Amino acid sequence: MASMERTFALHVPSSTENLALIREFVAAVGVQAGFSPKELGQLELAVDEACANVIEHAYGCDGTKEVTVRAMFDDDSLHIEVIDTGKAFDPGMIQQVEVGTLVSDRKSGGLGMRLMKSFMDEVHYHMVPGEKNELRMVKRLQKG
Amino acid sequence: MASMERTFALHVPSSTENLALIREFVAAVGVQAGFSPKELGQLELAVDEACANVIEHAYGCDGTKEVTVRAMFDDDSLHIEVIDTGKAFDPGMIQQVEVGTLVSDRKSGGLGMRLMKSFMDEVHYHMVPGEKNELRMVKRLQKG
Amino acid sequence: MANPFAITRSNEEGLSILALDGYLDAHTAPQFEKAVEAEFNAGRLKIIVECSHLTYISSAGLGVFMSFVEEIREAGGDIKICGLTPKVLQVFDILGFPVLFDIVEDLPAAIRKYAETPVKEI
Amino acid sequence: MANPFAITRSNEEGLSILALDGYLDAHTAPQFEKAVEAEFNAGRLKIIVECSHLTYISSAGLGVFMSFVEEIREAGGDIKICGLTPKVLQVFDILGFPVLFDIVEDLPAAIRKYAETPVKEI
Ligand SMILES: Nc1ncnc2c1ncn2[C@@H]1O[C@H](COP(=O)(O)OP(=O)(O)O)[C@@H](O)[C@H]1O
Ligand SMILES: Nc1ncnc2c1ncn2[C@@H]1O[C@H](COP(=O)(O)OP(=O)(O)O)[C@@H](O)[C@H]1O
Repeated sequence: MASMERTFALHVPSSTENLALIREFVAAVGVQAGFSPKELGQLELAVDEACANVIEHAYGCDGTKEVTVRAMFDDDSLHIEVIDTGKAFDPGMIQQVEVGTLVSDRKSGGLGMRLMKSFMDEVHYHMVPGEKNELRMVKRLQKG
Repeated sequence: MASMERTFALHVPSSTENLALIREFVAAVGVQAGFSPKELGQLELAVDEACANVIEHAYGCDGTKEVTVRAMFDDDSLHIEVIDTGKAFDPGMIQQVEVGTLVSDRKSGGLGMRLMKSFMDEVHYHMVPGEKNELRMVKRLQKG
Repeated sequence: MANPFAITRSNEEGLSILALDGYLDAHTAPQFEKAVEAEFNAGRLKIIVECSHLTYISSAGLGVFMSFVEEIREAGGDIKICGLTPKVLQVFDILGFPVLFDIVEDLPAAIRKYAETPVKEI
Repeated sequence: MANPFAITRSNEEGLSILALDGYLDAHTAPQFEKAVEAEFNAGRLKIIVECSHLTYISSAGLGVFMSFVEEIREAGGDIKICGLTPKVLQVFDILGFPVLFDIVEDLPAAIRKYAETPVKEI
């Protein structure tokens, strides 16, 4: 089978209400790409975390903005882009704190980026100041 | 509650494999708009029929093109647009044949547009030659 | 997701039962069409389509019923439909299928229907 | 769709059981947070979170466990977790939650765990 690229995109208002639809979208694309049920769970989670961060941090919970999720796959891998037009940030400045420390400090957050990195093969932020913020993630297909 | 418009969009390759995702998308938007389970079934069907027609007729089953579904709702109604860049057609030239006649003639098709019109309050085609074909449908919310 | 549509075949009192599970749309209708065609070609003409696990139907699925039923009736058989959920039933209803097909509550009712009226007269 | 997440409260042998159903994400986590807070405020400190019908969890849901457990343990209680499906368990696992929380097979095991080790030592 030739390596044919397939492209999907979803645009939704920046409300946590839409995270469930975002996960359904990612799961539907992931099934077609050929991921296992376990890997689909990982994909859904990584994209959910990325979009939840956009809604909470980039848009400061303003539900009237837009979140875009683009997905492309070929025989080798699935590429995901999460795009927003909210506040940029410097991911290099975010310290990853141990879960044990988060618990001692009674923190309820700080796990999202760790989960994305755990479950995706590549995670890159790409900010275009004043225009958009883009998070690109790649998950490779296991050849079996 | 003020009438706030919410906009969603989905872009998928023009393959029948994606009809299920299109229905999930429409159902998720329809739930937020406030439609009943029965009405959600009607919405899913109308949009599925529209997209199946695009895939089969406008694109001649070429799975490498794109189908776009846009959805907007406010307190009064849900607006759906199905957009393709395939062959245009003249909906006024399509004759609606009775189901009994279709059965006698052993036809397997001819029900799609009838279903859209039955379940949506408005159905309009809008063709921009050489650019795109747009099918606009409206379903009004029952005030209870 | 992996198996969005499935058909289970069985026999009861000389009737062919096709139980549908999942959704029947333009993507999965060809599978249903093949199944009905296989019954017809094997001369199993008294068909019951059991739909209690059918979650969705679009015109592509309805088209399979429309395109086969005349031929099957001419050969002395029929397609009787049972177990439709309200969501799916409203689609059959709005198109006037109840005039053209025997649509009954459940499998026992479909079996009884074959005893009463082997071929629907329309 | 109408009710994507629900919590059912019950009591068994002086333990507070919160059974989760549906998905626990940034949208539904506040509901779970309120439920845990209500147990804490009512002095019902021996909590079991039963997850056999939990279909999904994201960091927003995990954050509820993280932010409450210290306070509950200092007051002599605990949060024990049971019934995780493989899909949900892999999220707890990859973050190292099994070191920080008692995670057991099912409800009877969670009840036994309270008899053995009322408060997890970490
Ligand atoms: N898309 C984003 N826009 C702005 N800031 C972000 C974004 N994603 C993450 N951050 C910052 O990085 C921090 C860590 O993110 P994360 O690991 O997901 O944990 P949490 O979101 O629970 O705080 C956030 O608290 C926030 O300051
Ligand atoms: N999007 C479209 N592009 C081109 N032709 C179309 C489109 N939608 C419908 N048609 C034409 O209208 C006819 C009737 O459509 P429909 O009622 O949906 O039944 P069916 O698709 O089963 O034939 C089709 O056979 C086709 O010729």
